[in-house]
Amino acid sequence: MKKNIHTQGADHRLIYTLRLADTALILGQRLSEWCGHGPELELDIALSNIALDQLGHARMLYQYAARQLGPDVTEDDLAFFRDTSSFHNLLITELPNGHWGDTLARQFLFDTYNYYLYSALCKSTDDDIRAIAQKAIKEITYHAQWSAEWVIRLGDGTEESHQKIQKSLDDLWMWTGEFFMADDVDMNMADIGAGVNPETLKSAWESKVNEILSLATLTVPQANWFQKGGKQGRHTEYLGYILAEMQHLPRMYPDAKW
Amino acid sequence: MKKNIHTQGADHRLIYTLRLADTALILGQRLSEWCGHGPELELDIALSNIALDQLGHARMLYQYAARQLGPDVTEDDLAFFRDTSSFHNLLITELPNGHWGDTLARQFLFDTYNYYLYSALCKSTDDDIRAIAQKAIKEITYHAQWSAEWVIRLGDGTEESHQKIQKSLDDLWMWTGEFFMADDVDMNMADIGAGVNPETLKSAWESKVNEILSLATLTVPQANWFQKGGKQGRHTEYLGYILAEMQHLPRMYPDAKW
Amino acid sequence: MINEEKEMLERFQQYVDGENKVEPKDWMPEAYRKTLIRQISQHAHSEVVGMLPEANWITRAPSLRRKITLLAKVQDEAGHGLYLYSAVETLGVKREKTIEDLLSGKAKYSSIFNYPTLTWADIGAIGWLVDGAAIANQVMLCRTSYGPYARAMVRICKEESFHQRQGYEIMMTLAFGTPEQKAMAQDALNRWWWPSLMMFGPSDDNSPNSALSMKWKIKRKSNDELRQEFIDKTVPQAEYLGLTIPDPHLKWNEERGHYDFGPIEWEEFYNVISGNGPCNKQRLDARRKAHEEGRWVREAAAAFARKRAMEMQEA
Amino acid sequence: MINEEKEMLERFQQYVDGENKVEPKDWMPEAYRKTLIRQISQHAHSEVVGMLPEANWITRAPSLRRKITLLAKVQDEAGHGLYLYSAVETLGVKREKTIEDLLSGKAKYSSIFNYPTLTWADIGAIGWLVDGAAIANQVMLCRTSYGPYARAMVRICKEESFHQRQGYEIMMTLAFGTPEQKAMAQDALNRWWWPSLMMFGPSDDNSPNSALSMKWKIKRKSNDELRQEFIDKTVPQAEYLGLTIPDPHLKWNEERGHYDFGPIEWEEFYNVISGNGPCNKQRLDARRKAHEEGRWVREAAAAFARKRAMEMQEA
Repeated sequence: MKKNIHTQGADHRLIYTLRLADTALILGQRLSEWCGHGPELELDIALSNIALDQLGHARMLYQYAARQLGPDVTEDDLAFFRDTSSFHNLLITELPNGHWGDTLARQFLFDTYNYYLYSALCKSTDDDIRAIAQKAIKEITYHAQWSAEWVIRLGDGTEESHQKIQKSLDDLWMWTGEFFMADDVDMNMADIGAGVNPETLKSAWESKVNEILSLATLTVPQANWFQKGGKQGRHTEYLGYILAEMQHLPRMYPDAKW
Repeated sequence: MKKNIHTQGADHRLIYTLRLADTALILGQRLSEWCGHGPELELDIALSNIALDQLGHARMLYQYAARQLGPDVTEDDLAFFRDTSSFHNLLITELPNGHWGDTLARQFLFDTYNYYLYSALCKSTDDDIRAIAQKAIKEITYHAQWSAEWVIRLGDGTEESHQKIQKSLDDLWMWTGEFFMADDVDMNMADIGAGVNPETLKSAWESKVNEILSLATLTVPQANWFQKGGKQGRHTEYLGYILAEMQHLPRMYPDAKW
Repeated sequence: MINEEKEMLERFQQYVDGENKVEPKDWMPEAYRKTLIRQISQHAHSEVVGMLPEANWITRAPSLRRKITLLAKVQDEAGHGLYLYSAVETLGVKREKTIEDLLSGKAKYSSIFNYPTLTWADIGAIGWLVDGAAIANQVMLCRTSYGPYARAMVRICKEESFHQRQGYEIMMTLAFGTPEQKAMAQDALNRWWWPSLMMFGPSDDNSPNSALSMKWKIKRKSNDELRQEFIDKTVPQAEYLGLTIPDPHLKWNEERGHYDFGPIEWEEFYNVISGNGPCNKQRLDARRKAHEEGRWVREAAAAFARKRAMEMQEA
Repeated sequence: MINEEKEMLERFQQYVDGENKVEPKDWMPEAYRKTLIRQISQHAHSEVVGMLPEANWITRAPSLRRKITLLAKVQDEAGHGLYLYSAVETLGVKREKTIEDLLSGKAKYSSIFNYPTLTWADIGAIGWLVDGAAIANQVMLCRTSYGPYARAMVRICKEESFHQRQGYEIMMTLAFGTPEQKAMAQDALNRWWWPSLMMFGPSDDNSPNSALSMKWKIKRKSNDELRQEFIDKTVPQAEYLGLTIPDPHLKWNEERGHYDFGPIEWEEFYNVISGNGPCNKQRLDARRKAHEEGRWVREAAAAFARKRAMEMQEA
């Protein structure tokens, strides 16, 4: 019989791996909600591609996390048998998709961050993280280009699209601070060269976002306060619903193999 | 450790009890989604009242069903440890709430049916069903009055409300046929006087609905084909999501008491 | 100030000092009226916005009994909202206007509802701690000088005590349940403890309006007094549950006859109040959506009532 | 019919009889063009609407591997929709117009997608049975006389076979899994078997358009032939799974060298086609919503493209 996996007090490498994995999974899960409902087939396909990549990254990372936990733990145990407080994804990934502009804006803000993060992780001293990052970086580079292009398209498209995407960016801004907040886990993993101090990613991210928003004729939002907590397991009210939907079937038949 | 309860091949009395119980639960669950989001506080309270009554009826009925299954089964086992195909509620109860008019129209169509059903069940030869029906009928009578009044109010309110509630009724109509479709379970329970042949409720329901819609200046919808299957465990795609949300917590901690 | 008004003010003070209730038609100082409108509105908004974090768990309650109890509780809060909006109306402000002030962001509500409910244990913790803190305040307000407010409070207090017992009972079930349940309870206590203490408002030396409210007997105890009462009552309850209050400075002070406690992070408090809490936007958006999407229903009801009234007149 | 046209018609028939492919710029009879437009559009719509019942389980797939496979599969269907809308465009009808016909209810799509996916086993059953039936049809269409359609089919067939194997593999996992999983698989087979047989369309004696389609080599086998092929191939697969096909009349006929099977309930078929299936409204509403809510995005992309094109021109 399956038991829940809890991460309270887990070691830093595991938490760090799960932060990357959970962020990829929850974003992939959210994006996959769009499948069949996109504004046109090409966009449906493009967004599904990103979702697939994210889910693929999540799998590699969960496999690594499972190896850290021992031979009895599988990638699926980690995805389907943890509660919200043992999930470590960034809060921004669990926000509802909203309209296409909301999804796109989140994607742009996240992809840009993710690009700098994974670029740095390509030099990780942790062999597994480095190998995963090196595999993932090509896809992530493409995501960042695609979502930046679309932000420009919507920003510099019609009056309506300009207003919509600006509002999306404004609404999402307070969730971006978490990208760059370091805690002990981050700092220890950075100290041994396995992880990245997220603070070091901030200025590159800011310049790129400024550059793209300027091309898109959009205004860079301002905020003096950012949301945080996802990495530490303190989430929004949305994550519980995501997990209920995602985990229901394996939890309903805990003895089954799929 | 909890096991799932399956109703395939269960005896007629149990299925019949569960049809009543599941219908009450799923409708109560749907209505409770409105709590905190109603058009004004008075309506929020009124709809929560109906939800509370439905959930109360569900509890009594599950307690009876659990007694039929033996001393190890509880009301909560029945609510939280069955899959969609062992749920026997009417399909109309699992439809999304939609806007207030959709919810109200469903409530009116259902309450009117429920009123005639429970009135008849007050004479059931099954002591438990009779006792439950006699307790519930006062509340159900009030629900039917309240929702009829609101249909009249919206039908004869503004042009906008008239159109909205008419569309709601039109959309819901194909789900009302199931109220009156009898199968072996219904017929056998009717034969022994424990249940009601639902076909016998149809004409009273139709006259009442016609009467109210006429007062509401609304047109009685027409349909030549009705949806069915809920009572037999074949549902809409919505029920799976309802159960995922509703059951996640008890399934996550199957050993816990709450 | 002209003499007449000064005199009325003195008479008002004497009236209040004599423990008499001020009623809607009585003369009252404009500042008294404004303070009450602000305070009762905030209180009403808190009941209504406060429905949201708890309603968040109705569809996911882990048993039928808990589901029904929670739904009934949240429904009670809607009822409290109604009483309180009515109390505001006795002071000359229509409900519609009061609600507009909430939706425009002009009026405030209790900051605690800008925190998310993340697990079922939060429903227990809210009942125990948040309702507990609210009751400490409300018990005092049952003796407030404004009659309609005091009477609403008497009614509300009765229900709130019931809610608080239910919340504590959820905490007991969890704390004495499986290790996972106990951990969930502890986690909820960790997250809700400090925001609950902040519910009493800034310390007395930072609470400029308090003095006047006390003088007019709108309030009868200071923020710090109420906070201390709450802590003194709650610590033994946590001990009984076997849960640890997340304050390393918490310690019984024999001399004072009270618990000492650690410093409150007021920066967070002011940040959340000013709109930066985790759920401020989510809560207001939800209320706005309900209001906007309910407009056609309210309009239809009004139109229907007008039609029927005209028919009555014609008949 | 004037003589010239008659002659061209004969020449067209000879061309087709000679197993030559008709290409977009070739002359073709108007009825040939119309039949193709109708058939390819329906096929395209079926791919797109067919995404919905399967997409319904992406967020609830029981393992990460299954989640990814399912998402990739549904994405492939979007791709098939694209090829097929392009094939329709070669016949002179713009995608926008073709989609409008779907959304207005004028155009049809495969009726099978008006049934709900109720359990995870339905994802297996759809892959196995629905894709299986589709492939039987599509393999034939790889040799259809209209070039762009035939080429699209070759591409699609390859992916569909892959999907079908995935579907059957899900069924194997369930059928050889726990008793609950096996029951789930049987239940899915019970619900999808008859609708799958109906996918081939009415029996030949009730299929008035078939003859002309066969003559023009748009189709190369009759509905009943294809249906029989499908049954003959599928029955042993069900036997291998240990599942029972819900047809008491199903029996191997040594003499015919085929399985005999029971009568199909055509009343249900026509009812579902004409809009009364369990999910017709839900499916069309979903597509309409996506189309409506995506309008501003498509408009923005078009406006942006125009702006950039003008800038290029000016530069």
